Amino acid sequence: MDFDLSDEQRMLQQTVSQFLDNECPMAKLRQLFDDEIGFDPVLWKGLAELGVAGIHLPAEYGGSELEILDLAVVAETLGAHAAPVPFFSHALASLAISLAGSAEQKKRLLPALASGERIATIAFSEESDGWLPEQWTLAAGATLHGAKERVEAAEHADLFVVGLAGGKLGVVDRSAKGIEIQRVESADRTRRFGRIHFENSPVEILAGAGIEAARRVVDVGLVLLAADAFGGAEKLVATSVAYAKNREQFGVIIGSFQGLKHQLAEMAIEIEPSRALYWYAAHAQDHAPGEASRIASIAKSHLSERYSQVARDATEVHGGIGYTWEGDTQIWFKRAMFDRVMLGTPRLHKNRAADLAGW
Amino acid sequence: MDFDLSDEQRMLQQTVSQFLDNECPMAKLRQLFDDEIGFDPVLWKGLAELGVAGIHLPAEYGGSELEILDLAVVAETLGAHAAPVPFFSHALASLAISLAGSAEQKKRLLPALASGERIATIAFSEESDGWLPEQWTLAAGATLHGAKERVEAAEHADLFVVGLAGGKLGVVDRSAKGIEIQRVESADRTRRFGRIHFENSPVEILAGAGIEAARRVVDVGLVLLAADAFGGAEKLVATSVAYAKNREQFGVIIGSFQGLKHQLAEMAIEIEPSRALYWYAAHAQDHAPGEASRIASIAKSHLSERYSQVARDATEVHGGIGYTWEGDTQIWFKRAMFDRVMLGTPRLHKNRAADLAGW
Amino acid sequence: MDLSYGKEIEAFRGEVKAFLKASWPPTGEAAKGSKEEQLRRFRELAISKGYLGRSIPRKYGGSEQAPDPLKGQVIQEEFAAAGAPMEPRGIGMMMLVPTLLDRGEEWQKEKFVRATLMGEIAWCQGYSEPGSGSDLASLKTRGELVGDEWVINGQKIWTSSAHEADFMFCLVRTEPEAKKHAGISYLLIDMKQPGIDVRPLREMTGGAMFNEVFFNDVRTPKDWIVGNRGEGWLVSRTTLKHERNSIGNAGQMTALLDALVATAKRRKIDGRPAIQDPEIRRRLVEVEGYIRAHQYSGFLQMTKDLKKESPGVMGLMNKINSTHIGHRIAKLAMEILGDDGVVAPGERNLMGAEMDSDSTWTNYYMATVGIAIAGGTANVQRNVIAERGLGLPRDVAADRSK
Amino acid sequence: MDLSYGKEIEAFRGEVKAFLKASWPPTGEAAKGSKEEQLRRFRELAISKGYLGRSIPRKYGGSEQAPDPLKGQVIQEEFAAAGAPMEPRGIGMMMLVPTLLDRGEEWQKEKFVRATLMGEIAWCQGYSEPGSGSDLASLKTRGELVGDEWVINGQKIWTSSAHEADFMFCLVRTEPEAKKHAGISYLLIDMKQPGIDVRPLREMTGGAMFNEVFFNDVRTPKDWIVGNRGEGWLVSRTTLKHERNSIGNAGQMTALLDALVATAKRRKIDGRPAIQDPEIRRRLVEVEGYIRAHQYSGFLQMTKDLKKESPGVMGLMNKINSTHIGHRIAKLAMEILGDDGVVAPGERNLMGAEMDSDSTWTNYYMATVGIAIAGGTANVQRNVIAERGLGLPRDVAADRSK
Repeated sequence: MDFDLSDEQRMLQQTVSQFLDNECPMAKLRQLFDDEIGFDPVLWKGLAELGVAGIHLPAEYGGSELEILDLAVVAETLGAHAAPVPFFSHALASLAISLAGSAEQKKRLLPALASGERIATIAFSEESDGWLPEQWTLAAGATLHGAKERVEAAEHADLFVVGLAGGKLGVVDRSAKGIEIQRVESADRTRRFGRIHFENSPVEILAGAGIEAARRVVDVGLVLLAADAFGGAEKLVATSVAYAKNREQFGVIIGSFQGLKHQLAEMAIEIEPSRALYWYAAHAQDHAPGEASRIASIAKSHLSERYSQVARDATEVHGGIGYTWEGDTQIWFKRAMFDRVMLGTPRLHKNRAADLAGW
Repeated sequence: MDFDLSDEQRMLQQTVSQFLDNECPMAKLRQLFDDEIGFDPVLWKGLAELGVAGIHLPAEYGGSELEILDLAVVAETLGAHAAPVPFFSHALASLAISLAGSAEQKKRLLPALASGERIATIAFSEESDGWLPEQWTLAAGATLHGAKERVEAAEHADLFVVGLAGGKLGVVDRSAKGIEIQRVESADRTRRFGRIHFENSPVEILAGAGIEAARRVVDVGLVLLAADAFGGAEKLVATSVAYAKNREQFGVIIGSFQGLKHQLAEMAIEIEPSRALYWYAAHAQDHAPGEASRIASIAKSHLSERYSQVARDATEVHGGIGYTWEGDTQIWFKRAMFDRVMLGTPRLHKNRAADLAGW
Repeated sequence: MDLSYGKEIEAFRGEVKAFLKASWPPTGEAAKGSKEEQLRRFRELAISKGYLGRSIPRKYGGSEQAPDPLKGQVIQEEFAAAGAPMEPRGIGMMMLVPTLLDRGEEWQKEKFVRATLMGEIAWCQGYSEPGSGSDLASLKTRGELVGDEWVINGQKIWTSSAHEADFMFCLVRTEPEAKKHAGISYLLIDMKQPGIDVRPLREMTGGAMFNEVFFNDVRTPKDWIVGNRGEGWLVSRTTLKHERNSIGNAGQMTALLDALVATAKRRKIDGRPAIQDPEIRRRLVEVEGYIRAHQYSGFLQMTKDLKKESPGVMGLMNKINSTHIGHRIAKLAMEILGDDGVVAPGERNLMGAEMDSDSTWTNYYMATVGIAIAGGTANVQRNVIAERGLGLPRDVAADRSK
Repeated sequence: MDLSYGKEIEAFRGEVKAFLKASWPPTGEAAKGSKEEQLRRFRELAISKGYLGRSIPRKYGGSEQAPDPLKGQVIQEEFAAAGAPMEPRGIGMMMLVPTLLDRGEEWQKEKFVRATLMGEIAWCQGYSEPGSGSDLASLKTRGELVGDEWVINGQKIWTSSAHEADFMFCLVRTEPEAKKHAGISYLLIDMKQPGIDVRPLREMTGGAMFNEVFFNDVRTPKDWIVGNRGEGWLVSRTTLKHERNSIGNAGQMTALLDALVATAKRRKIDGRPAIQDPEIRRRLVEVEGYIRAHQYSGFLQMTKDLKKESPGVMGLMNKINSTHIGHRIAKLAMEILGDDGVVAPGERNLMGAEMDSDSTWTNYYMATVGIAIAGGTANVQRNVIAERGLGLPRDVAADRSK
């Protein structure tokens, strides 16, 4: 038994972490956070050069052909750094093409995605609660008419992988006609949202697989969100502990007040064990297909709820500064809001996990 | 505005409290708790002599004709003392007769109940979730066939007020034929349960009022349970604080550990404000009929949940001794279990309060 | 128990109503001149009737009424119903005036109290500093007596409305050799002078209710000090003599609950209005239980006030209790918002018209964390409840600061 | 990441399986004699194969195997599957034997280790006293050396199985002039002697797993001491050298969740099976999330063990984490029981056949409070996590005990 990361996975995390420390330090992160657009192509390109854009894609198209766990450990690291990059949506959109595309489509589309040269995103959600393939209603014809909500990186993506009625997947190019993108202000400014309207927009269907491909894309997405949540939550515990060790009040390091110590201990208890939960959920995507969907829903609902709460706790621990825009905590607080909603709220995924258990 | 108890109400509480201090000290309470039957007629008689059995009954039948708030403040005091007496069920059963009985029935039945000479109890619940008048199914004829569950003091009551289909109320005498009482072991040994089977048992219907009388009986019952819960919960906070002030560990009074202090403060915060909640709910029974049912459901669900949690917390504060049969905490812990279930769980009453709000 | 206000008070209510009907909004002669002049005339009239400035002596412009929480409550209710202005809101009336009345020099009272009451001057508070939090003893802003003036250097934070204030009441370290609390004085500072730099402090919601204030050789006259040198900490703790209003906060909570119910009717969950979802319904009732307890507990405290009895431990837990309730409301709101629980926070319009919009709720979801922090963290309050309320011993770590 | 046990271990599993198939239950020659004889023969055989007594040297009756958590896990799994007995359960194997091996005299090891391993003698633990709780430094039971014997007087509490034990390992104050920890010695006591009074200690559930033990001039030989005089506290903290089994506890939790699901299928809420109620379903998933995290965290810790790496802060939180999960399960069970949430608690048969009966759940509802208390309160654990796990400073109050 070896329930741990491999040396390669650790190195991957370390490489990404070091890159972000260097290329996206706090000042840079804040700048992008405050920026109107919030996207830095150079930062994305640098990350892509580390191979991050194609971890999970077949080697023949320039990917590393690694497992979902490899993708997830990168998501954890990006979560810890609150990295303002469209990694999540790009990974899912490219995964969708590699799962459901024809040989020709893969050959044509994947290389530029694996290298990160082009950015793809997913457009799944419609009205409320519309994240799951069974819920998609946008009609799949030669052209699309309708709208998709909560599309991450809508403004800087080159390609949209669109969820269609019957759990089908389609690809729409940014340059296609009839596309209108509306910016949607959301709390998390490290991952921006847009609304996409399609008006007679040509779409190519990914006909190589059925609804199970779309389900797998969603399941992998849930794992990546769980991993992001773990990375962010653990970071908040760490920064809260560090703050408590440094800050003095009443002439005493506040971290020596038992009341605060116990709160910090409880924060750690809520978060720490779930590292193994997201690992297992990621592992299951490749090695335990029978439970892959269910454990993905459990991991996402569990971790996004823990992250949301620990973000509130961490803000309180940081006192006044935690509540300011200038403070760092708020950036993770808002990422927790994104992770909670993206691909469906904890409620939706608890319902799904109960259904999948046959209860 | 005078949102406070009157001097008379305070005195009533004090009188009952002193009586219980004298006549039912801890040793006596424990003896009754451990006893097979758990009922002491002398203790009941003593309480009745203070007027407790007829507080709410008309003066012409020997009662004090006071308000529900007066009844409730006594319930609080009994809750604080964990008094092993059938006050609750007796109050409701006699209230039912005074609300729904004919003049003849009241004249015949109430005097002995107001004096406490005879004990009455309510038999409402049938299968699960059968506490509300709308839920009763036992057919109202000249005789009864069927069973009632969770009847407090079933073994030592002289009279049963039975909830019947359509929200009717009937009275069955203990001596009537076809009655079989089965003892049901329940956690709370200060208020024992029985199951009553009726086989052709003669019943007299209380025909003086419709379903609204039954509803009022239930509402008043909810208030009394809320009051009992407040009394018990506040007592547990007080004993926990007292324990923390006396007990030493690691050479320090444990009440000076900030971790424990904050837990005790939180326990107090959970409980203390709801004294006013149960007061208002009691007051509303006589003075705000429009909101009486709803606030009764809110008070009962709120306080029985707070009581249940504070009972767990208090047990932990008391350490090992809290978990023993010899420790006192467990007696209140189990009363909290009774208060939570009696007349319907918090879930039932939250549903009811939402319905009554027209949501 | 009697939840009516009683005959006497209801008669008083009648008087207030009649007064307001006649006087607000101003008509005829009273409606002449600018808005400010009308407002000033109205306030003077209301003071002359004993409705405003009740705790302030006549000689400083008040109406000097015997404290009466019920009358205070009735005045508040009726003025609110008529949309009539009361005393100016803000920290000046709430904190500076009671402090001056208790500890100020005669000339200070004369100069500042009436003008504050009439809304002619506005105040901001200079207590918190970066890194000082609940621990005022660690303040670093220095004041040095140079000739007839204090020369002040340093920085204050969490100063609300500093950009609109005319003056600041401020805690400044004037006795560098004295330890902690003992070296602090309570100074009054004119905000309209060079050397003062007010910068907005942006909150995580995007709003900016607060400021940072930088002092660079800021000057204030030697006698603009309240109390003696080094007594500032004591002076700042002067008990508020205001007629207490324990009910106000619960009223806000009730309004929030109403807004949440409205939101639950508007939003859908699982394809039907959220208000029809059994779990949401139960959670709404659960929150309502807490709010009702808080609200009636306010009735009880007002009654204790009326009887001049102590509210006991209950009186110490209002703030943390409403913080807890705020957290509960915020989390339930997120549940109801569902997929829109990540919309950008909107304007801080929690009591206004758009109270039930999605972005107001994400705002509230963040603001409730801020509320927990403002004015002393929850842990300090827990300690106060444990020690002063429950009589538990002081903890050793906290004792060190003595 | 590889969740299989690997070829070598699976081969080992094959061996164990084959051994068990051949040896349990005993047949032919091995099945002769009393149950006790059969058991003894089986254990001896299993020891000779290296399956039992793995951490115990051969000369004291063990099989002296290199520590291997995976093999340990496989042995446990296969013995459990075959219903075969392992080492005797209880505190003797768990605590006394590792302590003796580490700190005992040669004659002590010879006399006690083999007999304990073979189940010939049973032990109970004498640490807690009324009023001592987590604070062993405050122990009051006295031992006085009179001639060649210790004469012991005092009282122990929370002693499980004291009525069945042959011996007790016990912390006794032998150096009255020394302070706190320094005055305590670790003595072994024969329980079958006059002066020992064992009384059952009834729990709030009605069960009696524990005892109080009273000593009245109880005697034990001078050399039945482990370690030196006054070193008892240190000796009692000897690290357990057992092969760790982090997975076991999560397995129990999973079994509890299964039982709770079964209960939810059996019980009705609002007229339909509770398992169909959306809120109950979600709460079951929520609890499952915590259990899964705990379970996989156990995998990770076992892996760290195999690699001889530290599990870090995670290793310190298993106990409080499972306590929290227990509370969650207990409260959810009460919700599912509905109107029967007040039935008298039943037998403590949580892992047995009637695991999903109503009275077992009310039992569990109480037992989970007891679990929180047993072996150090949650607050002590929080301190350990904060200080040793997160590196926060010691709090001042706790420092006082130094």
